[in-house]
Amino acid sequence: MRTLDLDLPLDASPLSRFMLWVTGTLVGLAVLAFALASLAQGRIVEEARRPRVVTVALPPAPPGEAEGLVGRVTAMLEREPGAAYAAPVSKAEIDGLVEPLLAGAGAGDNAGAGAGAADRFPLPRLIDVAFNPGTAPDLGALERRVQRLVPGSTIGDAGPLGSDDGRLVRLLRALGLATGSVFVLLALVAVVMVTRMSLRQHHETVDLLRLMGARDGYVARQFEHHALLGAFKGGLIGFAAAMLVVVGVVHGPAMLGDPPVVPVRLRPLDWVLLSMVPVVTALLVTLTARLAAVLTLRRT
Amino acid sequence: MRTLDLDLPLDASPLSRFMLWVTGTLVGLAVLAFALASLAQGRIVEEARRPRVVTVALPPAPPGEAEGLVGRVTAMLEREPGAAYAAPVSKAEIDGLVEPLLAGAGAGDNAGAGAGAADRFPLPRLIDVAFNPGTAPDLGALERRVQRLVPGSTIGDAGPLGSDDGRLVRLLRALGLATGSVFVLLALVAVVMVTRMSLRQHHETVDLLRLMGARDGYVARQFEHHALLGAFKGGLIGFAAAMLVVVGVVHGPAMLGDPPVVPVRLRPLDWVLLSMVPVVTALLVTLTARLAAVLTLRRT
Amino acid sequence: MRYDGAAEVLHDITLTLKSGSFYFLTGPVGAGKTSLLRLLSLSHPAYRGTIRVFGRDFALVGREEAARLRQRIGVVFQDFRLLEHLSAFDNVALPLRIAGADDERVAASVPEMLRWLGLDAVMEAPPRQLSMGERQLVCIARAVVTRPALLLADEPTSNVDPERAERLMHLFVQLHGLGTSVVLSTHSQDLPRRHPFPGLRLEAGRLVAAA
Amino acid sequence: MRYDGAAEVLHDITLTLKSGSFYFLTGPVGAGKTSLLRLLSLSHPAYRGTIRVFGRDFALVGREEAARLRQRIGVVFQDFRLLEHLSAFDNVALPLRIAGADDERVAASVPEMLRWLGLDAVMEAPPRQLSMGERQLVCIARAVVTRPALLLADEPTSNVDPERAERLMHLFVQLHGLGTSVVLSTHSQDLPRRHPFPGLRLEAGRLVAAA
Ligand SMILES: Nc1ncnc2c1ncn2[C@@H]1O[C@H](COP(=O)(O)OP(=O)(O)OP(=O)(O)O)[C@@H](O)[C@H]1O
Ligand SMILES: Nc1ncnc2c1ncn2[C@@H]1O[C@H](COP(=O)(O)OP(=O)(O)OP(=O)(O)O)[C@@H](O)[C@H]1O
Ligand SMILES: [Mg+2]
Ligand SMILES: [Mg+2]
Repeated sequence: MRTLDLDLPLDASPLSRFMLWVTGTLVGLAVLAFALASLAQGRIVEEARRPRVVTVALPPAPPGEAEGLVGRVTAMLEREPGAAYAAPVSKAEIDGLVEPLLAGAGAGDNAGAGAGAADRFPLPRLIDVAFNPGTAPDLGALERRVQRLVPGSTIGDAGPLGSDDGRLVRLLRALGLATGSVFVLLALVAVVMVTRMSLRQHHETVDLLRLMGARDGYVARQFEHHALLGAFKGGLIGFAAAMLVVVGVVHGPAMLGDPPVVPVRLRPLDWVLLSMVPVVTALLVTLTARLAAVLTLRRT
Repeated sequence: MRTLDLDLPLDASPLSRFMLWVTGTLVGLAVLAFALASLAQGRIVEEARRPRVVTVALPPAPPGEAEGLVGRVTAMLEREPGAAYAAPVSKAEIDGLVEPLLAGAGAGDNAGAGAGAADRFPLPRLIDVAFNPGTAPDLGALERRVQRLVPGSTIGDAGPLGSDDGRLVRLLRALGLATGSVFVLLALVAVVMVTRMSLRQHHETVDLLRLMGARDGYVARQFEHHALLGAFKGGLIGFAAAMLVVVGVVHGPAMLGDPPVVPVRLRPLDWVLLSMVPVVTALLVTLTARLAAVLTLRRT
Repeated sequence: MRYDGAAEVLHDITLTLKSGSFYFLTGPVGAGKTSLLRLLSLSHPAYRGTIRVFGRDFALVGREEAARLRQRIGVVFQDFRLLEHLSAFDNVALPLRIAGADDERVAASVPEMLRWLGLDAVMEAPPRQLSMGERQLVCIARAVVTRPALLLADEPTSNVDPERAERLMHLFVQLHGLGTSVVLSTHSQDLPRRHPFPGLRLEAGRLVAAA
Repeated sequence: MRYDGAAEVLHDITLTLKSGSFYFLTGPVGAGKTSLLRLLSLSHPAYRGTIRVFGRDFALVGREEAARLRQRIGVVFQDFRLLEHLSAFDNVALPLRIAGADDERVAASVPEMLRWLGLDAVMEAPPRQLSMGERQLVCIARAVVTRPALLLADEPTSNVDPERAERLMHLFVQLHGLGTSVVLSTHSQDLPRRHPFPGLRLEAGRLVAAA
């Protein structure tokens, strides 16, 4: 009963409502940011489990020699440590890759149909090599070894995620963690401000309590209780709102049978961690309110 | 003196500070949104002033015939109504376009250097046609006419802005206007809320004033004055902050000699219109505060 | 008369105050003196029966006229109700300004009033910097500065010394002489003894003696 | 003693109150009675000179001990200072709770106190629903419920009827009999006449008569 029946009329003040909205909004935003980080992390973990595929390109060669070269290089690549398999990319596939690039010329080519681009142009020959997940092949050394067999060869590496994609996902993870933390921090800053404003606003009551012999801790405890309640309520609201957004964006399309907007789902562990955000924030807010109150009171 | 010396202690309440921040933030966001709309509008206007260029592609032909065909088509295109000029794209340019696509094969090609791709592969020949600004050429009909001369020709059209680009810019303009308006509207909603909360908070003083024979208008005027002051201050701060951001993003890189982040600048008229945002918002806020106060007072 | 959701605090009161008369209102703590004055000041809408002030039925007058009627009533609140963020001067000037008086009239009447009550030194101080007696004097100044036709004074001498109390009574009697009707509630036994005006006595919300 | 940025309001006061004694404090409006009581209640730090209460120099005690000393002082404020959002009961219970009393003791002392003052009916009402006299009684109940060693009562009878005032004086005299030191400020001429305790008289911030 003592904890709900505060001596200070904190509940009635508009600051209190302000507090509720601020913690609600900031917790919501923090949860969204951390959800982004979780999704990115999920994608990174998933990619790390896939075999890593690099493509070796041999320079164009006369049709007769080409097959032999490709066979020799493929055999060498299969003996590489960590390599799961090595397979030449078929002519049809190369045609498929190159065709659209020459589309402008395609219209007038209808007459001589049937002959693929790979036949007509001296295109490079490609070999895909897959490495087992977890191995980190030294692509520089590999390239040099291939070039000893066939000068002019190159290795194209898309990286674990396709190099650009991978950087983006890692960036998103960092961004999510950073902005999430900033939002939590902002909530704490707001709590300090609100607590100090409250103390100023209720200074007559605070003075009266002290005049009756109340210690700083007695007064601070009221702000603590009040902040806990507000942060908890606001945090729950913010969390619920954020989760609705996340579910809507991530899982919504799948429910409607549409293609997913983002190609990853939240894992059960993510849900647990995300639901910790409002709880941890509420605790931090409570602690912050008490600290701010005690420190401000000590100065007067 | 009457206007500054309010009977209601509106200045002291934390609601007042809240009001300042809310109008500040919302005006700032509104200015940013409207700045985006302005930039988009500027780009659209600018593009409408540029000649429209389409590219005619003729199918590959033996080196001997090709030159003649290109000459005839070019001559025909120059006679098109509205056409400013028609010019064949040189072989060097075509090489430049195609080279990177065949880069994979480039490494092994070093031996036979000097011969461009356009010579080695049967590539299409391209002719650029520019139409005067304001004319809307019928590209379908034009394509049919060119095909009568050279079967298999196609016309590539980037649209006034590059079709995708154009849609994006128009979308940005609509988005900017819409969100800007929403922010202004939100500011007004906040004003209504704050006014009603203030009235509730100061109801003892309001009651006292009425008991002395004050009419509703007398009380409402105080909220009006107060809102005007707050909105004006907040609006200026928000406007200044937003303008700093705009100048930083739009004009900043140019000052440092970097390439611009966005390819357009704000025109002087834009600056005038944008600086109207805080002024108009302040007036709307004032009006809204008075209306909200009068309506609330009338009900009690 | 009843307060929100509370039991009735005044019962069966029939009372006609003569225009231009002076009444003492007495009774124990919680008898309903303040409540009765609140009805007379047209500030409490929750009552049964009829209230006529200046010959008009309060239930029937519009917002505009109610405001005008209220401007002719001066109230000394038992709890003062000064505006904390205004100086003593501005507090006293308030009813004049509400009634539309110009700055000249304010500058003439307010300092004179405050000086007469011995508050020259604290004219620019906000209420929180005044002693309780000083606050009560400011509240009285605010009630009489407009020379109201009806003065409702709730315990106007509770926080002042005997000399000041006598001075205030002198003021009220003077106003009464100029035609103001006065109703003055008090716990003092001295005042009615020294000033032989008719008395109204409330006990537990009922009028037990009226003159 | 001076208030923030204002002129000195109390000058050259040398005063020793005997433990277990009873003093009347009198003087005109604005003389400094409340200010003097404020010093004695250890709630005003801006003074020159020395204040000793319960034998301890206030300037030298730490925060913790100051709190403990204050718990032994009961104050009846001239402006009551009740907490608006708490019921009469909780207002009276406040000093007990601050002093760490358990719910049992609160439930025993508070209703008894309120009943004795005739406030049974309004125990759960917040101050704004009380008449001024009732508020003053709640404030007095709050000051004495802890049986303080020093009671500072500022105009405790200003808003109550003569019978209640007599009853309150009886209470104070009883407390005094149990060992509480009492300083009671008043504008009344009756009380000092009827209760022959020594008087202190302030005029314009100076002690002009001490017994
Ligand atoms: N706002 C309110 N809500 C509910 N009850 C109220 C309110 N104000 C007063 N009362 C009750 O009405 C009764 C009469 O109150 P009122 O203030 O009129 O008494 P009073 O005669 O002026 O007393 P006092 O001499 O103490 O000023 C009291 O019992 C009080 O508790
Ligand atoms: N907070 C304050 N700031 C500045 N001056 C003050 C403050 N409080 C009181 N004063 C001034 O100090 C003087 C003494 O005030 P105090 O309240 O002690 O008088 P008092 O004897 O209690 O008067 P009363 O009988 O009216 O209660 C007054 O002139 C008053 O204007
Ligand atoms: Mg009363
Ligand atoms: Mg005093």
